[in-house]
Amino acid sequence: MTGLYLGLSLLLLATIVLGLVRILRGPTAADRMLAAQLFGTTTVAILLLLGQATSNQALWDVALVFALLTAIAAIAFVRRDLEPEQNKKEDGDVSA
Amino acid sequence: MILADFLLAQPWFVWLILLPLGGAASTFVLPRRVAPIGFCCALLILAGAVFSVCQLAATGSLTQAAGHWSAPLGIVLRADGLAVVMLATTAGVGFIISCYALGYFPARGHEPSRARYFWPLWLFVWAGCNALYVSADLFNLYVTLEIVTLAAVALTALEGGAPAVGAALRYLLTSLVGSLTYLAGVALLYAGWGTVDLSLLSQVLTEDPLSRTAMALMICGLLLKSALFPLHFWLPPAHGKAPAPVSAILSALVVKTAYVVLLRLWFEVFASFDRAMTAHLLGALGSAAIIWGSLMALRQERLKLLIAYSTVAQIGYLFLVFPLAGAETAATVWTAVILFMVAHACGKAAMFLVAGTIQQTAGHDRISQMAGAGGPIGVLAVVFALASVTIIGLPPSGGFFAKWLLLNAALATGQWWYCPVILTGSLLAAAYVTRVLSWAFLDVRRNVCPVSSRVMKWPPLALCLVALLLGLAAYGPVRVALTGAPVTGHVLVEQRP
Amino acid sequence: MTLLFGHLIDLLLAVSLTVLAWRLLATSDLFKATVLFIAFGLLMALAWVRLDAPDLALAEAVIGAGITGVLLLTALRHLDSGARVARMSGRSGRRSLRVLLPALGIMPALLVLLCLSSPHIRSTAGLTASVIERLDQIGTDHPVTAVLLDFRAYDTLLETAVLLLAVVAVWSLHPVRPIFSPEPISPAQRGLLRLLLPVLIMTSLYLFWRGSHAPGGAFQAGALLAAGLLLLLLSEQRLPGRWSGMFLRLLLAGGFMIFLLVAAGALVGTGTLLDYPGGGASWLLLSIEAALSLSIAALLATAVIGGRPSDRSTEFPPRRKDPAGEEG
Amino acid sequence: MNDLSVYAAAGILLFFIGLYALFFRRQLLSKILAANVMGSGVFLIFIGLVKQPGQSTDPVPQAMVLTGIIVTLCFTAAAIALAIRLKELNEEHHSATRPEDDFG
Amino acid sequence: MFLRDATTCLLLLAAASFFLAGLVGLLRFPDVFCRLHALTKADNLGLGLVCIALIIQADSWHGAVRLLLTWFLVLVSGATVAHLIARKALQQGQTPWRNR
Repeated sequence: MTGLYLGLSLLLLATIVLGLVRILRGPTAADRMLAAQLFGTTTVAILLLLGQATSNQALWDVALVFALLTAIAAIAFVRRDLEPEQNKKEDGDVSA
Repeated sequence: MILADFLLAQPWFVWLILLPLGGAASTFVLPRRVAPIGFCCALLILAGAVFSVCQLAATGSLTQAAGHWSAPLGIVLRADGLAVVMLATTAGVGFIISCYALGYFPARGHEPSRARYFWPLWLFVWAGCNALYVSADLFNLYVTLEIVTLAAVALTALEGGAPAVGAALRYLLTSLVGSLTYLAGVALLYAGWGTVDLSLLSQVLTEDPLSRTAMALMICGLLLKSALFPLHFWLPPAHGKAPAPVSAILSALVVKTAYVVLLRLWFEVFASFDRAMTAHLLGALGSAAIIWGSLMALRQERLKLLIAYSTVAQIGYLFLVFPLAGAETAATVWTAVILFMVAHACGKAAMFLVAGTIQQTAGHDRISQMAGAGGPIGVLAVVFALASVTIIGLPPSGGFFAKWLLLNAALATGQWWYCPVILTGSLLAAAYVTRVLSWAFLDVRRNVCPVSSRVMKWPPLALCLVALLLGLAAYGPVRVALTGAPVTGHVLVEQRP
Repeated sequence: MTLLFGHLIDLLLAVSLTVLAWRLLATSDLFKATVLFIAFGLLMALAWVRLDAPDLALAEAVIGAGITGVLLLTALRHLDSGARVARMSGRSGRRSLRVLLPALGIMPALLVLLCLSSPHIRSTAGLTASVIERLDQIGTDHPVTAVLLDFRAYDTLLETAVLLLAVVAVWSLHPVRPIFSPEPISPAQRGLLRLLLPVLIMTSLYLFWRGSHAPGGAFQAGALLAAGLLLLLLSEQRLPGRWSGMFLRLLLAGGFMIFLLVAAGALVGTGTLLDYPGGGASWLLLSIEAALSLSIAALLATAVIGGRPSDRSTEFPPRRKDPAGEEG
Repeated sequence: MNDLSVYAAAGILLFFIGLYALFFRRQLLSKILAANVMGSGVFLIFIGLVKQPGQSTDPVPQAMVLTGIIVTLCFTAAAIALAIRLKELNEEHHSATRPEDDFG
Repeated sequence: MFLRDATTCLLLLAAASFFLAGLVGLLRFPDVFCRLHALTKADNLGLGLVCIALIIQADSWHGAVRLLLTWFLVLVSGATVAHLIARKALQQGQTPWRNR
């Protein structure tokens, strides 16, 4: 069973890594925020599975805390004010 | 009698940490009483420092394991000679700066918030410095360094203008890099040897690539924090733009905190390592700092920037210690560097305080337009000139004595090439100081507005007198400094052929 | 099989952390960087879990995903319009630093090799055994809590000082501005708040209570409470004017002051710093922890708001009056 | 060499990525994020090197890293407050002197 | 015993497929309103299946309650956040995608 839990965690982790593409690509801020939100859910699932695999109950507490806090970043996102998307100019990469 | 016994039995070096912390918290809670609370705190700390010196002279070395948990599990506090000298210096200089700040940040002025936040932040700096001097635990040293940095950054930004805030931000980010690099070294040491206690580490540490990497990381981080050339780029703006008492705090006390940690690492933790190359590198950088800092000071248009660059130069002298500490000269350079830190703290604080008074009287600190700014005051000119004596290193100042010892050590170890560097540094220092004195104090046109409050005139005088007379009364400080020092041997006052 | 999956998870986590850090620092779109940083926090929490450090995972979950997220998203409003002003004023030195580039490339590789090959790494036992051995002398049986509140309590005292100092530093900079948009709040958000908040407070109490014998404790509980305060703040709840003065300052400094008083009391009584009477009576530890939790919650939330309450007792933080208007 | 060393290796890389970005990025928020990434790197090195497979992690470095996380958070909050203040001051300055020249 | 493990296996595999579906939705759907479905439907269902699978394995009632509470919180947060993000996107002038 432990193998199955870990395997599924690995799979979920892989979906997070692939989902990063959405944050990188965007195109809108809402898309990025949404992807981050999705990662929160997936992370909760991974934590639950890892907790079961290692029979470490403390990880379920971590999952509970994540579940409580997944909303907070998104709420901060919608509550901040922002100029409309169109005005947000892409500054040239200034690292050069 | 019972009270006196009770007072003498107290571990004062621990109280010196708790007192300013308590003061900082109370000044934050009671913003309308900041000045009285802060000043009482400064007085108490001064008294505590005096007690600590007495206790050290009586007992040798003071240690305490916090919570009775000894190393490696717990944190050990240890007040040796270096720590106590620094505690006393910080207490003295800090007390004078506190007096000055009473006049500089008037509590009932039109901008009360600056006074309101100066005191808690300053007391936090003070607590952080004191905690740092007595800490014998690498991770605890990291936390104290962070307290000092964060409070010093906020103090720098207290001036309020965009240049000051920008300088503060750069200071913060640079220091953060420095402390994280230091922490990476601590992590490697803990992973390898399972302890972060200084004296335990010095016993178990073996020289191998891992410990050498840790040493390199920690030294790099601390160099960044103590602004050795070429990592000094953050210092002049921060020290030059801050309010005058803050500049004094930064230049006289804060810069030396990272250096004290470096001394502890070099002479205690990594003492058994073969570090000739590193020592020569540090010596070369120190020499470059002396020359470069002095030349830059010579070119500055603003008085406070000039003094800030002078600090860059003076930091260079501190790093000459590493190549000069040979087997028989270790005690000499140890004494020299401690005397130098004390003298520089007093002299530089006095200079910045005078610069602050001039800036308030004249309304600016442009050197070329400062003609007569010191004129009607007299005492300002005297203070600045006396403070310069120790910065240049003329007898009988503490600066002179320290440089003399350094020269002796250079000759004794056969590294004569450091002698011209030290002498050139002194000449350049004389040049930039004379430039200020000639503009500001000799060309007297008595047309500037009269001086501000009395507390901004007289306290700096005490500081520069201490710096000046340190060379004459060096025996006491030297004896205290050598108590429990990790070096052995004689102090070479005279160079034998 | 199990071992292989474990290895793969570790590898994937380590690689994606590195790539994520690289991408988030390479982009010039600050919003994107912020969201990537929140994702970075999630992965860090997973890494702590894999490293068997659930206390750190809890802290990272609350701080990385919750508090830092709000802090950065709130700050973005003031920082992301135009790179010019948000640029460091200095220009000197950066060009010359380019010569260090090769060094920056080689050093990590060297360091990795070194750490993996050093015979000292993991050959020392560390301090686990000596912590466990002494657990029955003190009033807690969770090793991390024991280290934080007893063996290295002095570090924790100074750390609390740093927290208070951060708020003093933030307050010294400027008076508070209105921080959120004035547009009306969705009723759904209010509903969510009504649902989440009680659970959040219960969870925080639960973490606090667990701290004495399992991962959790004052810091995590306080940080979770701070997240709750931020949720309230995001729903236009404010501290009334009469409480934003002395009361708020006492709340902020209270935990630190009580801790300091205990330290000073021990110094007077036993002559040793933080030497708890009776070898660390559990009620004493518990009351320090409780005060610390409350203070930490207030300190973290205040640091995120960023700015001191005004002297004329008004609400903290203030409302924005005019929806389209100026800030400040 | 064992399975958990990858975290230490990742920590070292994060440290240097952060260091690099801190020196060469110009936007303030990027610098602040870079410092945070550096911090995470150091903490990963700390625990990654100490953790021995099959045993519970040493609580002492865990407590130290917890302290480090909180200290870094404090620095982040202060740095962001400073950055916002700096931008405000620059805007005031520019709107006072050259209102037309507000585009970088 | 075998039945319990088999059920858990099946549920977990089902959960995996839902998470994968969510990922595909996140990556392939044309605009933010469509992608919100990935968040609210697929992933929350996947998490629910994981929770049920673990509840079957749980040996104490409070573990089960904690799992259910976690799922419930994620469900509620997900729904609310999806609504808030959609509202924000509409306010910012994005128009939902239509298949013409």
